[in-house]
Amino acid sequence: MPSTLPLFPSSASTVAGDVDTLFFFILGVSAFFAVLVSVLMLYFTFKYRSKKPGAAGADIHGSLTLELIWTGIPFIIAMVMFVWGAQVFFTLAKPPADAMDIFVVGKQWMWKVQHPEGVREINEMHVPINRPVRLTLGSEDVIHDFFIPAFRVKMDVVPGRLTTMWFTATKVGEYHIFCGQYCGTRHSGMIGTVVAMMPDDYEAWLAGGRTSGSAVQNGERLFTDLSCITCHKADSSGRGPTLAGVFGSTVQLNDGRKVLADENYLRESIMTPQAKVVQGFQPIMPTFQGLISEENLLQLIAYVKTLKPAEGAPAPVKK
Amino acid sequence: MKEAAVHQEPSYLGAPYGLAAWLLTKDHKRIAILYLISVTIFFAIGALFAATIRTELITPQGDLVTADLYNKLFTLHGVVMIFFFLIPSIPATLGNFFIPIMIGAKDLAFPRINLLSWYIYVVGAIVTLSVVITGGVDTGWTFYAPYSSIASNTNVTTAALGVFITGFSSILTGFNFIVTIHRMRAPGMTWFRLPLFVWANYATSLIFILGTPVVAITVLLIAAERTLHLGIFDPRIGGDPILFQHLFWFYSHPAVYIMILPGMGVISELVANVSRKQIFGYSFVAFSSIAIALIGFLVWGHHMFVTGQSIYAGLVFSILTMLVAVPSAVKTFNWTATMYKGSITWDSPLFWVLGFMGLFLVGGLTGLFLGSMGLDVHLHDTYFIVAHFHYIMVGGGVTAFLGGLHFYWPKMTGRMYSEPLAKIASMLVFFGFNLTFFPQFILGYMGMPRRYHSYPPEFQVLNVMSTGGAAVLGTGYMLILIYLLYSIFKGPKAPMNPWGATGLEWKIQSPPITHNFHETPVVTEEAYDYIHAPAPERALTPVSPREVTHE
Amino acid sequence: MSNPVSGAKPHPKLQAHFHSMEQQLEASTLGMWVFLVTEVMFFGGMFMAYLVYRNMYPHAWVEASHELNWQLGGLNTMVLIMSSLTMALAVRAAMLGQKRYQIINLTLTILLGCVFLVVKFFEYKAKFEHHLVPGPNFDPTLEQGMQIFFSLYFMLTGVHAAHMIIGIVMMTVILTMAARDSFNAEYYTPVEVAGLYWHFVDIVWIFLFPLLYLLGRHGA
Amino acid sequence: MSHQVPSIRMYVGVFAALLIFTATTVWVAGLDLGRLNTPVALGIAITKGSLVILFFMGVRNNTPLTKTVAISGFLWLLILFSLGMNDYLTRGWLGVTGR
Repeated sequence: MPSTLPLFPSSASTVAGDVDTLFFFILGVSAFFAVLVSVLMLYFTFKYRSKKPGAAGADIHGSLTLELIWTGIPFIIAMVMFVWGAQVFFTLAKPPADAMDIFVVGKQWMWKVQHPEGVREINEMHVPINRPVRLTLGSEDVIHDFFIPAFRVKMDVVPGRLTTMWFTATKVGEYHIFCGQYCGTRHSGMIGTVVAMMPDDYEAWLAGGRTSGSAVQNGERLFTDLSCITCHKADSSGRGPTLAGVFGSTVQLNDGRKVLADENYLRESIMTPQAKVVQGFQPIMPTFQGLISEENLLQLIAYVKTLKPAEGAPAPVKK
Repeated sequence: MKEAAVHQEPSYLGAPYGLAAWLLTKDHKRIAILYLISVTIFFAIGALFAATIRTELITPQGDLVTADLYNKLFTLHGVVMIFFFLIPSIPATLGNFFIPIMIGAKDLAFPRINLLSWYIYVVGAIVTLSVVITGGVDTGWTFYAPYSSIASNTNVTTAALGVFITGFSSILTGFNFIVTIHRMRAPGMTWFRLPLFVWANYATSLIFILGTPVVAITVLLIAAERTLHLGIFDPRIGGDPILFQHLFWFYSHPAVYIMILPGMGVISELVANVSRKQIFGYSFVAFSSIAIALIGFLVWGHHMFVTGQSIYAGLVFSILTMLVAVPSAVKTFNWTATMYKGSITWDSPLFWVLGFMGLFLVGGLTGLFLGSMGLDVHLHDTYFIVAHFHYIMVGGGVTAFLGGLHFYWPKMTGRMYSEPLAKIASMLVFFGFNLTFFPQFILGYMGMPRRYHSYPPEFQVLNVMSTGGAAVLGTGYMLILIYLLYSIFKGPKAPMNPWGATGLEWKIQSPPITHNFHETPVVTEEAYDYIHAPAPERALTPVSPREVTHE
Repeated sequence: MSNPVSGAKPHPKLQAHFHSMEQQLEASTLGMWVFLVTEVMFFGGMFMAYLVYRNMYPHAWVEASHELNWQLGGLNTMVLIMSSLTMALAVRAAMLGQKRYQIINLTLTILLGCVFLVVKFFEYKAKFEHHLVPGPNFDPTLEQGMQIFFSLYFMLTGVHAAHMIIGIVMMTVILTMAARDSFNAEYYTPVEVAGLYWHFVDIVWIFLFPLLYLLGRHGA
Repeated sequence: MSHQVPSIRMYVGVFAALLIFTATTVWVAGLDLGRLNTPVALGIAITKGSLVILFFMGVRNNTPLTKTVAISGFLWLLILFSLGMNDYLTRGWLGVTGR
């Protein structure tokens, strides 16, 4: 048995402190009320212990004032907890604009990590400290959950869509990665390690890793290999809409809806192309469901995100 | 003693004798006993699974059972404990037995349907547990798609159908209670003279009928996906697995209140009795039950803060979750205030009340941690959750169930159990429980995920503590089983009103006659009128030959 | 709640735990209504899925709806409405103690229910032949959203049809009881309660028809 | 329950109204009303359902309790729909993938 008995997780990200402060606030409030009620009850138990069997207690039926007080105070406290919790949640949910990207794919029962530069890891993730990292998460099979306790971050990895999470590591060290969502037989084996490094060490580590091209290069190759390029041309002459500048734009669909082209829109357009068809085009694109792995999908998306409209060319969305 | 027996009329336990007479009975009291026996059996089975799980977790490596078996164990532990023990525990036993008596009725409105609900429950349980023989099921009790629909190669369909069938048993119990409480109250038994136990069960029944059908159709959809190859949650054809979670939690969150609301009802009865005092703020306690049941339907999304649900939906669910904490707080304060200037009787019911309060407080307050979105991100799917819901359902629900069982045991069986043993058992349960589950809060904040067969070594000490606590807890439960069983055969005969309690159930003989009352009682007093309550009659004193109905 | 009238002889159908026939009837109808609430929620889960996916795949929904035969769906709507009428008339006849009318109307209700199922059978058969039934025979080239539509279509109409079958069995029992003079003007609770169930099943179809069959009618 | 027995004429009248509404909904579905198609179809279906509930099922003359029960089922359905759709319709509002 280990001789140490750790009682608190290490805090190794910028948000860990925020989460811990919220935790101690709620803990304090809870402890106060738990002690208050317990002490009162025990005190009453001793103080008002029945002197003779069958004697009745005082004839008290209630008090509206008290009821209002102890409805009102918990309500106010609960609302404070809600607002504070929501605030922390928004911080956790919204990555800074300058965050670096890492792609993570969950698969029964391993984590595949892909750095934009092309380095790949399994069940390990090297990150630099003091730099925001944004993870884009996809699943090959069932729902997983990417959980780094030391960073106080967690996000489900849902098949059929992409999710994101972010953190900024603050301390060099190795931390657990857990799969939080039950995913089958070796769920408890779907663990890994985050290695937080000094930025220089990270660069050195990246440079020393074996790669087969960056994510964008791989995506570009796939774009050709899968013949995406035959329909999605750089100009508007293809049978499909041009993808230059599509990422982040608002797309007009042929049924009148407008959608924001985020990663999930791109993913959906590859896997269930008929769901959202761009205005002016026919629903002729076949699905790539089952033909392309989640990792390749992320590379493809990484590539499409780099496509920018040529100088002077009209924005592709306003056909 | 002998003299007393002369005044006793044949009770519901007596004629007609025989297995057939019990299995075909329409008497709500006998059906309650049938339920009591069955939920005890399922509790034992569920506890056996739990014991294996806890033993496995003594060491960080998974060495006692394989990962596959471990997953099947915690799945069956959850399914059995939730669907076959916790949900029917109080409503179908104490509720079934006492709701008609408390409101002055001779039976539930639909006695045959009541019996049918027990049979459906047994069939559902047998179907579900048949998977133990045919290879188990490993989805967790939540049956999350797409793991359950396309990935798991275990017996999900059978288990899902078992849960589907059992759902109808809950629905039938719930609708029987609602109709009974609306239509069968004795003259003078107005809504605000009802014992709070009846209010709590009414609220529970609302959840039964409004929620259960949704989970029934949801698990049916899973079964259909597996057998008929439909695709409703299948991400490969564009289905959304999160929709499953919406439908599942629409029932399963309110279901948590099914497990605690009747317990709150029991505690209201017990607090008034041990304090020998009118309950403080009767109508607030009554309406908080209804409020919990209704608001409980609006908060299901707090199980999904990190599942990819929209952040705005998360906000709405979070604020509503915080709201539902308020009625629980109101109840707690009212119970505390009830004891103020009471005349506290130090009998075993007091011990259960205090045990319940201690555990429920911790369980309820830790809910605030989880309802607060920013904190839930870290705590979601860790042992913090496991500890939290065990504090509510086992610490709160089971303690209240045991408290209620001890309180009503003399009425149900006509026998008294050993008071000192009951007090010892209640303390064993309290301390064993805390030792089992409190370390899990720490484990959870440290980040240990739930449903882990093996875990990093730094979590070991706390896990060993937890397993040790489970042994104490198990001993406590065993002790209760032993002395209660012993009391049936050798216990002293119970008087009519051993606790000196108010309410119609204490004005009829112990155990009651088949039709409860000779004549329909007319109620003229409010509930918990302890000013005019009789003094407790101690066991072994002859049953007083007072009138059996109270007119 | 009134006290039992002492001295009066209780009705033979009055169960021991009720005070009066009125209380018994009220309890039964309330019970059925509460049960119907659970039925609403039971179908509600599937309607929720319908809502989500229709919003997600509007185009596929219209396309898939084209594949359904709205004429047959419309016919079945009328059949069910008519069966609701005969059901209501059967209850009315029961209230008045008119055994003959009651039997005629119940028989018609059962027959119309069977007609509905027969029509449904032919619809299902056609879907099977067009490879629109999920399973090994399913057309794999079908657009993904349409696959979900047909999954839901069969689930919704299948569960509805199961309710129809239960209803027909129930009506057959009621018919037998009616033929054996089990009911009279004081006691017709089972007819009333079974009638509520039957009307509910009709209402479900009233919603299913436009939601499933009529989406693709315009702009086809 | 009221002991008044409704007239056959009332039943036949409701039946006729239901048939007319069925024909209307089929006819309207053939027109392109843009966004209004679904609301109109649902409106007709709700009207038809209400007719059946009020007249065939006799809620019109029933106790307030029965009316409450009948309404509550649909109210709860509304809770399921609205809080559920609250997720689906607000996905992506934050502009962060998967939130």
